[in-house]
Amino acid sequence: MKYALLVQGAPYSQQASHSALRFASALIARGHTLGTVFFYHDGVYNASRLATPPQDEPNLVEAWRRLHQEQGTSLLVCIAAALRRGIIDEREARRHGKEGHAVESPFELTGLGQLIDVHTTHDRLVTFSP
Amino acid sequence: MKYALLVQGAPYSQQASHSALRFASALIARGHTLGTVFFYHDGVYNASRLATPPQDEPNLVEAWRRLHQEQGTSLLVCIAAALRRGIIDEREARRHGKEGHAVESPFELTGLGQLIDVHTTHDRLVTFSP
Amino acid sequence: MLVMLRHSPHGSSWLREGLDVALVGAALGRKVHVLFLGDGVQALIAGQTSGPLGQKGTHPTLDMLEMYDIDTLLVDGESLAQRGLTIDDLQLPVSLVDAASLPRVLAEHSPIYSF
Amino acid sequence: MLVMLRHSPHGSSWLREGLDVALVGAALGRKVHVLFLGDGVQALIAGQTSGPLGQKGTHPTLDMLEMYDIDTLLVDGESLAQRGLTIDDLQLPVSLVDAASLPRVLAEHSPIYSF
Amino acid sequence: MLLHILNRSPASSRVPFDALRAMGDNDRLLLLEDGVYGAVAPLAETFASIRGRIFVLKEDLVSRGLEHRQAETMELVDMQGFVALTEQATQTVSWY
Amino acid sequence: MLLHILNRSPASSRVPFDALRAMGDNDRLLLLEDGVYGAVAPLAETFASIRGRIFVLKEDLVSRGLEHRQAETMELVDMQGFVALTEQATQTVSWY
Repeated sequence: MKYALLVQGAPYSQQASHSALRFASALIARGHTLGTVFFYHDGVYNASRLATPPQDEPNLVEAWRRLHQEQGTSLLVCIAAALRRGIIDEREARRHGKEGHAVESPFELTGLGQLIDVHTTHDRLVTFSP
Repeated sequence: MKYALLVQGAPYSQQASHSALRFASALIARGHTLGTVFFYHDGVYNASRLATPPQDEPNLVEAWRRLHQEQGTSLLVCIAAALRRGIIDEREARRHGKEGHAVESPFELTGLGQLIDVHTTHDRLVTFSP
Repeated sequence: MLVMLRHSPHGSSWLREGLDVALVGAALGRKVHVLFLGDGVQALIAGQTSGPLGQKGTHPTLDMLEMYDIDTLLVDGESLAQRGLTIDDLQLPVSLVDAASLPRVLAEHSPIYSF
Repeated sequence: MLVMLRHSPHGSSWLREGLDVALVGAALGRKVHVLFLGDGVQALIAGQTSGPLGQKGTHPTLDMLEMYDIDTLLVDGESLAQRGLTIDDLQLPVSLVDAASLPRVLAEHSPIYSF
Repeated sequence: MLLHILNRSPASSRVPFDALRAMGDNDRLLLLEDGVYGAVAPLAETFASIRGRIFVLKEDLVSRGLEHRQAETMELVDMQGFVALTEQATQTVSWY
Repeated sequence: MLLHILNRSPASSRVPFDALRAMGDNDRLLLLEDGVYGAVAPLAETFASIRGRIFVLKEDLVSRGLEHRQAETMELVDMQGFVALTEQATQTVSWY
């Protein structure tokens, strides 16, 4: 089956990201596909390339990136939730006259419509929240 | 009296920042001083210069900055809580080989010791949490 | 689709972000029903205002639901009762869901979003 | 100073960040007492492990408290009882606080940090 | 005298009960943010034991549409009243 | 058949009670993260009405020091077991 995950917890504050990453590995191990991870609410903080966790703790941003590389999983970040939280990419930075950016490929800023569409293109959506 | 605030909620997710800012205005209106705001846990997200809220919503980062300009309030951000959450300044960005930064003056990355010291230098500490 | 709203207004952004999912779903042509449950029933209390710093609140968005053809607003009766509320306290006409019907509401909808 | 710990391990970073305040306070020469209350009593359950992704957990930090001369560990008895726990289930020796003493513990400490 | 500050409703959280157990006989409690839902009957009964020592932040009550619905045991304060409560207390304890 | 996913403990939150009320007669419930504290007596009694339909995520139980402490009504599943539950259910509903 083709899965999508909705992640809504900040990465170093709540367990939601950890649970979602473990669930991702397990579903792949069972032969399913992980098509999309959609980040909403404080989940958008998972996309920050500026996150600098201690060396002896899991690097969650890196773990998401690896999912994309190895499985082709789309990493979609709700743009409305992200902008107010300072999770902006180069294009939004330019548009709002900010120097620097927090999001880069393979994370993509996108609209909520993509979350709605998940149900037509995936078999299961599982939500991980704080 | 000299007040300090401890802010622990993410700015666009929880009401803690709003309450703290309103409390700040009220204590100043009553003739007190706001010496320090210390940002911890998800409160560190208040310091992100990349935050881009919609025009018709309160700009919280700007409101904190104004407090510093008008009252000389120190805006201290716990460095350990901030780094893992991607709230880094230019110096930390350089040290960790990252391009771009999320924190700039008047916000200062600092150690937890400053939170402990607040009690010797301020008369009251009030905590606003999610 | 069913959007379950379980958080109160003003205290956090959950309610606003859940409502945004409902609106976008409707804008994309989905048939959207909304279920207010737990603290979410407090979203419907009449007479809400914007926050003291100008925070918009969610009550104006609730008034917009009908424009988006979201006219099935379901409210868990027990959640209301626990909080001393009746449908007369609410800003919009709603359909009460009793204890026996609540599981059926969930069973009859797909997909379900929970905020 | 008193550090109140009211959150459970692993689920969020509250407990870890509260413990960090206790350790830094002690490192700066403050006399630190710790009060476990509510879900915080679950921090003390013996036999915890790191998380499946290698998350460190807080049980190793608890073992370090004594090295920092933090030897007054107070535990709310009612919070334990509500969760089916007794002091025999805990990884460290603690002092039980009964219902009558709980308000006194708060009254006798300054400053109080609540996590 | 301590000022306890609570932002959780007894309808969805057990934290209000922990806060009440930790309060001394002269301590005061302020309800703010989502805590103000506890100011309305029947939830307000949760706080029956601290009658005369319980305060509600008016702005948060108003924005939630609860003005004039609070139980009569609840004393309303505005933000400056909240500051005054922190002046009178030796320190504050936040419950969240 | 729906799979409900709960990460709150009945010791500190009322959300578990809302989840139970919303469950159909064949629905299942998985406890994970801080939800697993509800798998241990006396809190486990909260879930007495759904005996045979309640599952606990083993990794989260173990990391919290609760291995072998869960009530006998609780069925342990590992992460792959969690995935299997989502395969069998038509959809999932998260309670947080």
